[in-house]
Amino acid sequence: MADMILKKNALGDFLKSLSGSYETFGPKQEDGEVKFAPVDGEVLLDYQNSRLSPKNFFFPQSERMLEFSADPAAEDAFVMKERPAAKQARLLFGIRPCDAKAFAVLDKIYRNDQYTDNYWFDKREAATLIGLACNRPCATCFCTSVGCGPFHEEGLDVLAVDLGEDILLKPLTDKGQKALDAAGGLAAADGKAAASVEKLKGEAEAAIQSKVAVDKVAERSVMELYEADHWAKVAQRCLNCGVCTYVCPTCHCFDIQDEVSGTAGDRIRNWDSCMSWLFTMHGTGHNPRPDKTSRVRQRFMHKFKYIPLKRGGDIGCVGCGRCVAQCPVNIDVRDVVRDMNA
Amino acid sequence: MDKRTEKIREIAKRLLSEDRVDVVLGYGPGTVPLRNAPLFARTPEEADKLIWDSNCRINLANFLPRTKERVAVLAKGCDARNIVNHVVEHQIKRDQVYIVGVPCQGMLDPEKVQQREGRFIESAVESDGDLTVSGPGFETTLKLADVLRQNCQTCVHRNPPVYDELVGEPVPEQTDIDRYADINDLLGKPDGERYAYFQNLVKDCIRCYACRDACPLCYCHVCFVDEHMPQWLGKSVDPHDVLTYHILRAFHCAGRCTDCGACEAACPVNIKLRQFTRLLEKDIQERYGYEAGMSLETLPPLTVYRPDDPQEFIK
Amino acid sequence: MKNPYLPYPVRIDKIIVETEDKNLRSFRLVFINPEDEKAFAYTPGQFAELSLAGYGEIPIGIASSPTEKGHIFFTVNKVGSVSSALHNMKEGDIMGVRGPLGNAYPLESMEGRDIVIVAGGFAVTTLRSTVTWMLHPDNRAKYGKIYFIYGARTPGMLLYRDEMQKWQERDDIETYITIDREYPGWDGLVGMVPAVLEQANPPSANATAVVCGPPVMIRFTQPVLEKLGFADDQVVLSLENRMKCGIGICGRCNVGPEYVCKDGPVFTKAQLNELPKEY
Amino acid sequence: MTAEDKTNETFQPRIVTFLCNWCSYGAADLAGVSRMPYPPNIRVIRIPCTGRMSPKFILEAFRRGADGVWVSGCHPGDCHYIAGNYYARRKFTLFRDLMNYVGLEPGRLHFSWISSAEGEKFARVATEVVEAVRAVGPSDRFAKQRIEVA
Repeated sequence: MADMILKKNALGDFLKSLSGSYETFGPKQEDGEVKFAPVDGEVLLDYQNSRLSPKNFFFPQSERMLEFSADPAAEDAFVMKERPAAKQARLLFGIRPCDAKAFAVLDKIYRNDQYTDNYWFDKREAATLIGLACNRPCATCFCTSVGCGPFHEEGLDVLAVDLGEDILLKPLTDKGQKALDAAGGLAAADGKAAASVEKLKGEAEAAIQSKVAVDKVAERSVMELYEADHWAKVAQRCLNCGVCTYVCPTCHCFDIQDEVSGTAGDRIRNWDSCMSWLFTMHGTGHNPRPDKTSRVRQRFMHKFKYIPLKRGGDIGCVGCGRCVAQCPVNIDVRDVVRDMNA
Repeated sequence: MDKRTEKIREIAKRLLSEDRVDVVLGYGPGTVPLRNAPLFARTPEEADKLIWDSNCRINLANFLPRTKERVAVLAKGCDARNIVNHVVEHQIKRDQVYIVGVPCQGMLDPEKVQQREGRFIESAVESDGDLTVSGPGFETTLKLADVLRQNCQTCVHRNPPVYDELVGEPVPEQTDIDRYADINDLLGKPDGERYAYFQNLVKDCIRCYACRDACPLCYCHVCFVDEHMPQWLGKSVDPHDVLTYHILRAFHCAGRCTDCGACEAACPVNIKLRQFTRLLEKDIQERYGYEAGMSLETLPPLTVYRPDDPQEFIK
Repeated sequence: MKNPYLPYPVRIDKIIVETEDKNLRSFRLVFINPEDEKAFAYTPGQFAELSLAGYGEIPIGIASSPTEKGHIFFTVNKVGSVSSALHNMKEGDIMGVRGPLGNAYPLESMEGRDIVIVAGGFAVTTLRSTVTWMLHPDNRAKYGKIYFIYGARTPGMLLYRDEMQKWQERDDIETYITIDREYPGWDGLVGMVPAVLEQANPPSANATAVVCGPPVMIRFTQPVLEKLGFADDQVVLSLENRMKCGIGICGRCNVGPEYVCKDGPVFTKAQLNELPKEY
Repeated sequence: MTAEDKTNETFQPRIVTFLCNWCSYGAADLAGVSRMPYPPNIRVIRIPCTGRMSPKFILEAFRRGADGVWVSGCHPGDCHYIAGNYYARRKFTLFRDLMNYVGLEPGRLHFSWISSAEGEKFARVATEVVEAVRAVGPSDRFAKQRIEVA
C-alpha cells in the first residue's frame, strides 16, 4: 500500500467517482454548522470539528432493533423479528482522527469476549473511513494527552492530509486501498510529500496547547479515585443535563424501548445518558446513583478508569474537546482529569 | 477590572465574613473564551475569584430549589424575577436568599461571535462596550451591542425588580422595543406554514433536555418526559415526540418564564426554544396583564382566575 | 452475525400465584422452537431478559434448574410497567426470553465444600434453582453438607412451600424455614434470617455461603457470617441493577468497572469490597 | 384509510371528548334519553372536572390519531368544586393559543360549557364540533404514526 497524491482541485471528481461504489458522506456547512452530509463533490477541508460526533453513522440516536406484529389475530403476533441489516457500503470522507479513534474505542465496547453488537458492526464493517488530519487543532483539543493525535490513524482506512495544493492519501487497510483503487486518477506520492506530512504533523501536535496527565489515574485503585473529594466540587455546578454525553464520540450507553402504533410494533434503542437519574433507577424506587455527585463521577470514572481497566488500557476519551466547548456550566474534562491525577 | 467585579467581591466577602450567608453564588472565569462558570464561593478567598462580564448568561436561580443553605445570589433582571418565582412557588424562602441585584446591559451570544472564527478563538477581552477576540493569526474587535443575545436585545427588565442590595446604579430600561415582532409575523402566516416552521425549528433536537435542566422553572422531581405508567411520549428522536416535548415543556413554563434565555444558551444544537415560550409570555400579557416574577405579592396567572376572563372561543 | 438482542419465542405454559398478596407469580415457559431450548443452556444463578413485545424487557433470575427439562421457570414481583404487564398475561400467551445471561454461581469451585444458602423474601428464586440442581442425584455427591436457610415476612409470603416441605423431609439437606413474627397457624421457626443463621451455626472451615435477599437482610447477615468464621471470599452474593442490554454493552448496570449483567450478577463479598456501592 | 375516506363527505372523524362528570356528561345522557340525534363520531371520556384536564390529555388524543378534541364542562360559576372550570379556562385559553401557534388547524380543538340540563345544547354543539372537524379533514400533523427513526 503506497501513499497517493490527489490534486486538491480534483477532490470533487475523486468523491464523485467514489459515489458509484459508495454512499458518500463528508463535512458540509449547514445552517451555520458543520455536519456530515451526503456529498456530491463539495466538502469542507478546513473546518473545526462537527458539533455532534459522527457516531450517529453506526450508532444512530434512535434505531429500530427488532419489530413485531401487534395484531392479536396474526400468526406471529408479538414474536420479535430481526430487521434486514443495512449493508449499503458507505464512505465517510473527512472525519477527524479523534472521531476515528473513538470508533476504535467503541469497537472494543460493542464486542466483548461473549457478545457482538450486530447493529454497530453491520454498519461499521460496511463503511470505509477516509480521515482528514487536523492541520489546525482547536483550543479545546487535547487529543495528544489521551493516546490520540491530530494525525492519528487508528480506526481509519485512509488518512488524508491537506498539503495545500495537494491532498496526500495514505491507505491504512485493505478496505482503504480498495477505495483508492476504485477512485483511480491518483499519482504516487514522492519523498517531498512525506516530508511535508511530517512537518505538518509536528506543527499540529505543537499547536495543541492543552495537556493533561493520566498516569496516576492508571495507578490508583478504583476506590481511591471513587472516594476522592473533588467530585462534590464538580457536581455542585453540574446540571446533570447530559450534553457532554450526547456530543461525546465515545459515549455509547443506550436505552431500549418498545413502541406500538396500531398493529406495528418496534423495539428501539435510543442514546441514553448516565447523567439522568432515571438511568439507574430501580423499579422498586431504589437508586444506586441517587445524586448529582454519583452521576457526574460515573461519566469521568467510566472514561478514564473503568474503560482502560476493562478494555486493555485504552482511555475512553479521545480529547476531541466537544464536551469542553458545549458544557453549559463549563465543567472542563481537562480540569476534572487533573483533579483525578493530582 | 470591571467596577462591578470589584463591588461584587466586596459584597460577597462582607456577606461571608459577617456570616449572613453560607455561600455566594456567582460567576467565575471559564476555561474557554466566552463562557463563564458558576462559582460557589464559601470563603472570602473564593469570593475573590468572582467576576462580572458579558458572559454571565447562566441563570443562577436554577441552583436554588431544594438548597438547604443560606444563599446570596448574583441576579440580573431576569434572574431576580426567577428568584421571585421561586419564592412565590415556595421553592425557597425569601429570607433564605440574599439577592445581589446586578443591573444588566445584556449578555453576549457566543454563537454570534463564533460565526466569525469559531472554536479557534483563543481569547476574548471586553472593554468599554467592545469585544476583542483573537486567535492564531487574527484579532477582531466587535461592538458588544451587535453580539448580544436576542432576548437581551429586546429586554425591558434589565434591573432586578426585587433585591437586597444592588451592584452599582440601575441602568436605563429599553423602551420602544417590539418584543414580539417575529412572533406576530409568524402568527400572520397560514397554520400549515407555522407547523412546518416548528417542525423545522426542532429537527436537530437530540432530546438531551439541557433546556430543561438549565431552566430555573424546571425543578420538578419527575419531569413528564421521565414519567411512565403512563409514559406520555416516546424517548426517540421521532419528530412527533420531539415536538410534543417542546410544546409541553413550553406550556409548563407558561406565566413563569422570564425570557432569561437559559434554555437557548444551554442547547447544544442551537434550537430557538424561546419561540415557544414567548408566544405564551405575549399571550399572558395581553390576556391577563401579567409579567412573571415582577412582584412577590402577585400570584402566577395559572394559579388564579377572574370570573370575567376572556372566553371568546368557548361555545 | 448472531443477534444477541433477539429473544426466543416462548409460550406461557402455566401461571402460579405464589404469595398471599398476589404480587408474586411464577411463569412456566415452554420454548416454541425445540432447538431454542438446547441453545438456552444455563447454570443456576444466571438470569434472562423476559421480553414482552410492546412493553419491554425485565431481567429476572432463572428459578428453574437445568436438571428440570422441558420448561424454564421464573418468579416475578409486580413492580414496574413490564412486570405489571406480565402479571396480566394468561396461560397460552406468547412472549420472549433472551438469555441465559450473567455469570452464574461458582458451582464448580464450590465442589467438595459445605454449602450454606441464605435467602430472604422473593430473592430465593435462583437459590431454588441452585438447591434443586445440587440435590439432583447427578450432583449431590459433589458437595458436602448443605444448609438452606430461608425466611419471609409471613407464611403466605413464602415461595415454593410444597417443594421446601419435601426438602425438609430429606436428610441430605438441613432446611430452616422461618417467618419474621409469630403467625396464627404457623408452627415452624420464627425469627429474622440472620438470627436463624446464627442458631443453625453451620461450619465455615470448608464452606461457601450464598446469600440472596433484600438489602436489609444482606446487611445484617454479613456480621453473622463473619462471626461464624466466613471470610469475604467465602461469601457469594448476587446483585440486581437496572439493566437493558444484558450483555455488557449498554452501560447502565455498571458497578465500577463491572457490568452486573455480564461480569455478575454473582460476586464474592471480597470482590464487592473493591467496588463502589452502586447497587 | 383510503383516499376516498379523506373526502369530506365520507370522512368520519374521530373526536375524543372529555366531559365533566357533573354537567356535560349528564347533558350527553339527557340528550340520549331524550332521543336527540347527534353524530356518533364522539368518543366520550368522563372526567371529574374540567379542572382535572391536563393539556397532556389533549395532546395525547391528537398524538393517538384523534381528528378532533372537545372538552366540555360546567358554566362559569357552576363548578361542583367551586372554581375548577375557572382555572381550567385559563389553561385551555393558553393551550389553545399555543396549539394554534404551532400549527394545529383551527377547527380541531373545541371547548364548551354545557350544564346537565342542556341536552339540546349538547346535541347541537356535538353536531357543530363534528362538522367543524369534518371540514378540516383527517388529522396528520400531530398524529404519531409508526416511529420515524433510522
